[in-house]
Amino acid sequence: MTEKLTNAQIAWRAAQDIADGAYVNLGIGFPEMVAKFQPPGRQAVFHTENGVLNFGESPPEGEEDWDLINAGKKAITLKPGAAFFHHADSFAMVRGGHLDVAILGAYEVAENGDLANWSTGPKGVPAVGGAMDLVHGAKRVAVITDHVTKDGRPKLVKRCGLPLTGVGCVTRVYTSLAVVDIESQRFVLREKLPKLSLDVLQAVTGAELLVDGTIGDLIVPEV
Amino acid sequence: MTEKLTNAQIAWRAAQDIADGAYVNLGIGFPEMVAKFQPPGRQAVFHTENGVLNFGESPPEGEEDWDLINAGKKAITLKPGAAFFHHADSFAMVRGGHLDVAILGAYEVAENGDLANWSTGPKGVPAVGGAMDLVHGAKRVAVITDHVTKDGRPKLVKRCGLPLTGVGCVTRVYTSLAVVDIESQRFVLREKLPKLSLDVLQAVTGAELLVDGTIGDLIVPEV
Amino acid sequence: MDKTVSDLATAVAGIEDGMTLMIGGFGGSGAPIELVHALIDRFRATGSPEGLIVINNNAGNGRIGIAAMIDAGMVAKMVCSFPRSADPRAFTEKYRVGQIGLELVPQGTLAERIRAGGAGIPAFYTPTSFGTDLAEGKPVAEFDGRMYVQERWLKSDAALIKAELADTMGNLTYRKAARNFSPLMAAAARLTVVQASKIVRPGGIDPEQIVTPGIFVNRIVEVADAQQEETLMRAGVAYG
Amino acid sequence: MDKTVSDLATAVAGIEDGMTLMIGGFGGSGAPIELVHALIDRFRATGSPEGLIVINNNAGNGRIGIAAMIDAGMVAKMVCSFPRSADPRAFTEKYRVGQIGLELVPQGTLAERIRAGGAGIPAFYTPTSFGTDLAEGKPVAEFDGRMYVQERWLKSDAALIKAELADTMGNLTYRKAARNFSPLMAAAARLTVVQASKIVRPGGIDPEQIVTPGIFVNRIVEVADAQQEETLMRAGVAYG
Repeated sequence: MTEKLTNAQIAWRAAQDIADGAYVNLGIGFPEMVAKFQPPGRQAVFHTENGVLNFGESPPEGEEDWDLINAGKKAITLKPGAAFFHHADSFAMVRGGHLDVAILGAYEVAENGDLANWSTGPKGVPAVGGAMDLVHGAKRVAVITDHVTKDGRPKLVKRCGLPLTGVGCVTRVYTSLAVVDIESQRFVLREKLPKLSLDVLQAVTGAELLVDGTIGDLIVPEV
Repeated sequence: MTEKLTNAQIAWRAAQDIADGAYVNLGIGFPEMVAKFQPPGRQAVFHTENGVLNFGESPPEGEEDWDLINAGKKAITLKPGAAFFHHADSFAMVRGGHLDVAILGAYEVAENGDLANWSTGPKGVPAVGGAMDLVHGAKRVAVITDHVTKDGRPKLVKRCGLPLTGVGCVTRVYTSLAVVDIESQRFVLREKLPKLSLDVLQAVTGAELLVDGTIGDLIVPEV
Repeated sequence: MDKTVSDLATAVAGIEDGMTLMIGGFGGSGAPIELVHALIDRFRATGSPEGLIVINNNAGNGRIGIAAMIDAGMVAKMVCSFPRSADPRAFTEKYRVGQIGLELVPQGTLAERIRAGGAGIPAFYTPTSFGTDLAEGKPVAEFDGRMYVQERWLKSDAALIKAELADTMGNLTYRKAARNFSPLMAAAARLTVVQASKIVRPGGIDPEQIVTPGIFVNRIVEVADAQQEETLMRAGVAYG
Repeated sequence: MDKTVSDLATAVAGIEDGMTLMIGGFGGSGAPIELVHALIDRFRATGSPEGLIVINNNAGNGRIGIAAMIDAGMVAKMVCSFPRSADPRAFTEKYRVGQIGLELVPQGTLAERIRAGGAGIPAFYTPTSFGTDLAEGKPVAEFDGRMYVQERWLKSDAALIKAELADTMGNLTYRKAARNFSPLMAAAARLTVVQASKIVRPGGIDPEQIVTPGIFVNRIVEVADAQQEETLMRAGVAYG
């Protein structure tokens, strides 16, 4: 099992499930990459916690306006129809169920939908940002992640061992090897890399992968 | 006891206690009259529940803009420095303690500071508006009222008999006969009409009037 | 993304019997008269929607707007702070004979409950109404030595609101005090329907000046010469 | 009514030892650098204010602004959602050795708690953090079959915020995403101090476009060429 999707390819796959006109929040870091891969003809409206709807790409270096940033503190630009608002209104959008999709990174996702993505334990300086709000607000909470940790341990697990971000909140996981739904507190395999056997995939997954109907081929272009 | 202040005179007296620059909400009806009597050199900022700060007098008849009204649905005008905001922000101002003074009418005020001014009982259609919010929000809640009802019964009472608007909320009452503070759940007489004896005043008051220091003369010009 | 619809009937489609409906406006200021009348038109033609629970600060005035809905028999219950007006006949007549329900809510609590509905806050505490008849049956709690009443969020199946400018993505501005409850209702309804005096392209409203971001809006219809409820009422107009 | 003051030292007068201080901004966007530095100047000259509890989304960046306050030893505790940044040395060094406290609050809960403080809502329920370590010790309740955590309001003795335009009565606008927490903090503080890029006469801002009404503002000082924290940080500037 050396073959796997790159982060850009995982982001590409997640982007295919975002409908035209969807309101979307992308977590800081890796998930931000999803915005690049919107299918032609579709235009999502991106939300950032710090009070902007419908922002666009980063400006060229040297043309940044540092009053115009995203939640990751990166400089952004506006698309026509953008709006500014304060933080309470911004999280009203989040908590009030107005976002269609939130896509987040993960340290661990459990088969019961629990997510751990904010703390690796008591060492270091804890920081949570908006993740705990996002997981309880968006209509659909998806995770993008490598299928295993850098040292090869499963990130899809029976129960999270790390501090939780949210309880029972994740409904779909896009990994470097597969697309997995969480239904009735179980992992349901939807797609896997075509050459990857179910047994090998199961071996690097920390909880049972159910099969419900056909398993699609996870085919992603070079991006 | 035939001599008493007119409503305009009661409003005039209440207006003398409003500081320059104070943020003030005047209840609909009679209390609105207070705005007319701001002392020269002082300018209060008037708040109306439906989302305007710093409004001014009514426009001439025929020049009304019915999108620009006060809580009593009367047409108003704006002063320089006016601001519009939505109802939740408007009551954040009220409930959050940002108003310096609210002046309301009353059916009854009790010596413990309880106010009844929204319902005369189970008959008819009940309507409360913003009164219940105002009595728990403004830094100072004052009442302006005739000293007695139309049929001569006291409006300043031991305990309210009518449904309450708020508990322990009133701190000063301006009546047609006197100015009365509420301190430690007792009426304390501050001013009375010069020709009115304390005994006569007490006889038309439903709870004991304490005297704490000198009683000022309630002298109001013809207005 | 284009949220505009071509006519009022399409704008109010999907509002059905028994739904809870928020209607913007404070008295005539911000009342979406044309949307309300479109709903009445459908009721007259089809007998539906009826049995509505209507949330508005007031309970109609004269024989137009919400009052005309009540007259037509479409409204089962009003949730409001002040069911009185210059001409409150429609509500008063039905209320006196028990043909319409009333949930009376202090105005600031009404605003905050709607705001909570839009913001995903299921309950909050307020000092308002503590110790009064309107707090009866509600949980109370003490914080920092003061007593408060627990209030629940208000949400609705649909909201009808009136805006000044809208862009096609649903970003809105309001006119003067016509703003009032509308930005709150837009966020608290599953289906938010807007009549705007003018619809512009995305970018046609300065992003700093947008009061209601488009995420809270589902449908927009342009009503260029919107009627003013107060003016109609004073002219003695009855709808239908 | 004129709330303007002539200089930064006057603007931050009255902020004393042990106070709770809200500081606007999200990272460098909206950070009131000049007001913060004026407070540091006073501390260097007089040894006060110290022991401050500072509420901000972050915990400083580089060696300027809040980071410089921490470096100077003025801050006893941070209340924030994300005490990390491009250069978080100031906070991290003191936190590791127990010289600074931290109350970590999810970002939306932080915003809502500040909003509640300004709006007179002593407590509210949110789904955020339910079942996590950050809900430990907090009351929980079920509404409509879902579990929520009770959160308390946040208020402060003072707030320092940055606005774009101010009129002399304190009505404010903000610049782009620099708005963030500032309108909430303005309402939640007893003393709200604003640095504005430009001060205009009353009426100089369209009443429709005012974001923070003047009722929430106590003092305004004009800082025409305000510095941007991010730019200073990238230039490696250290304050003092």
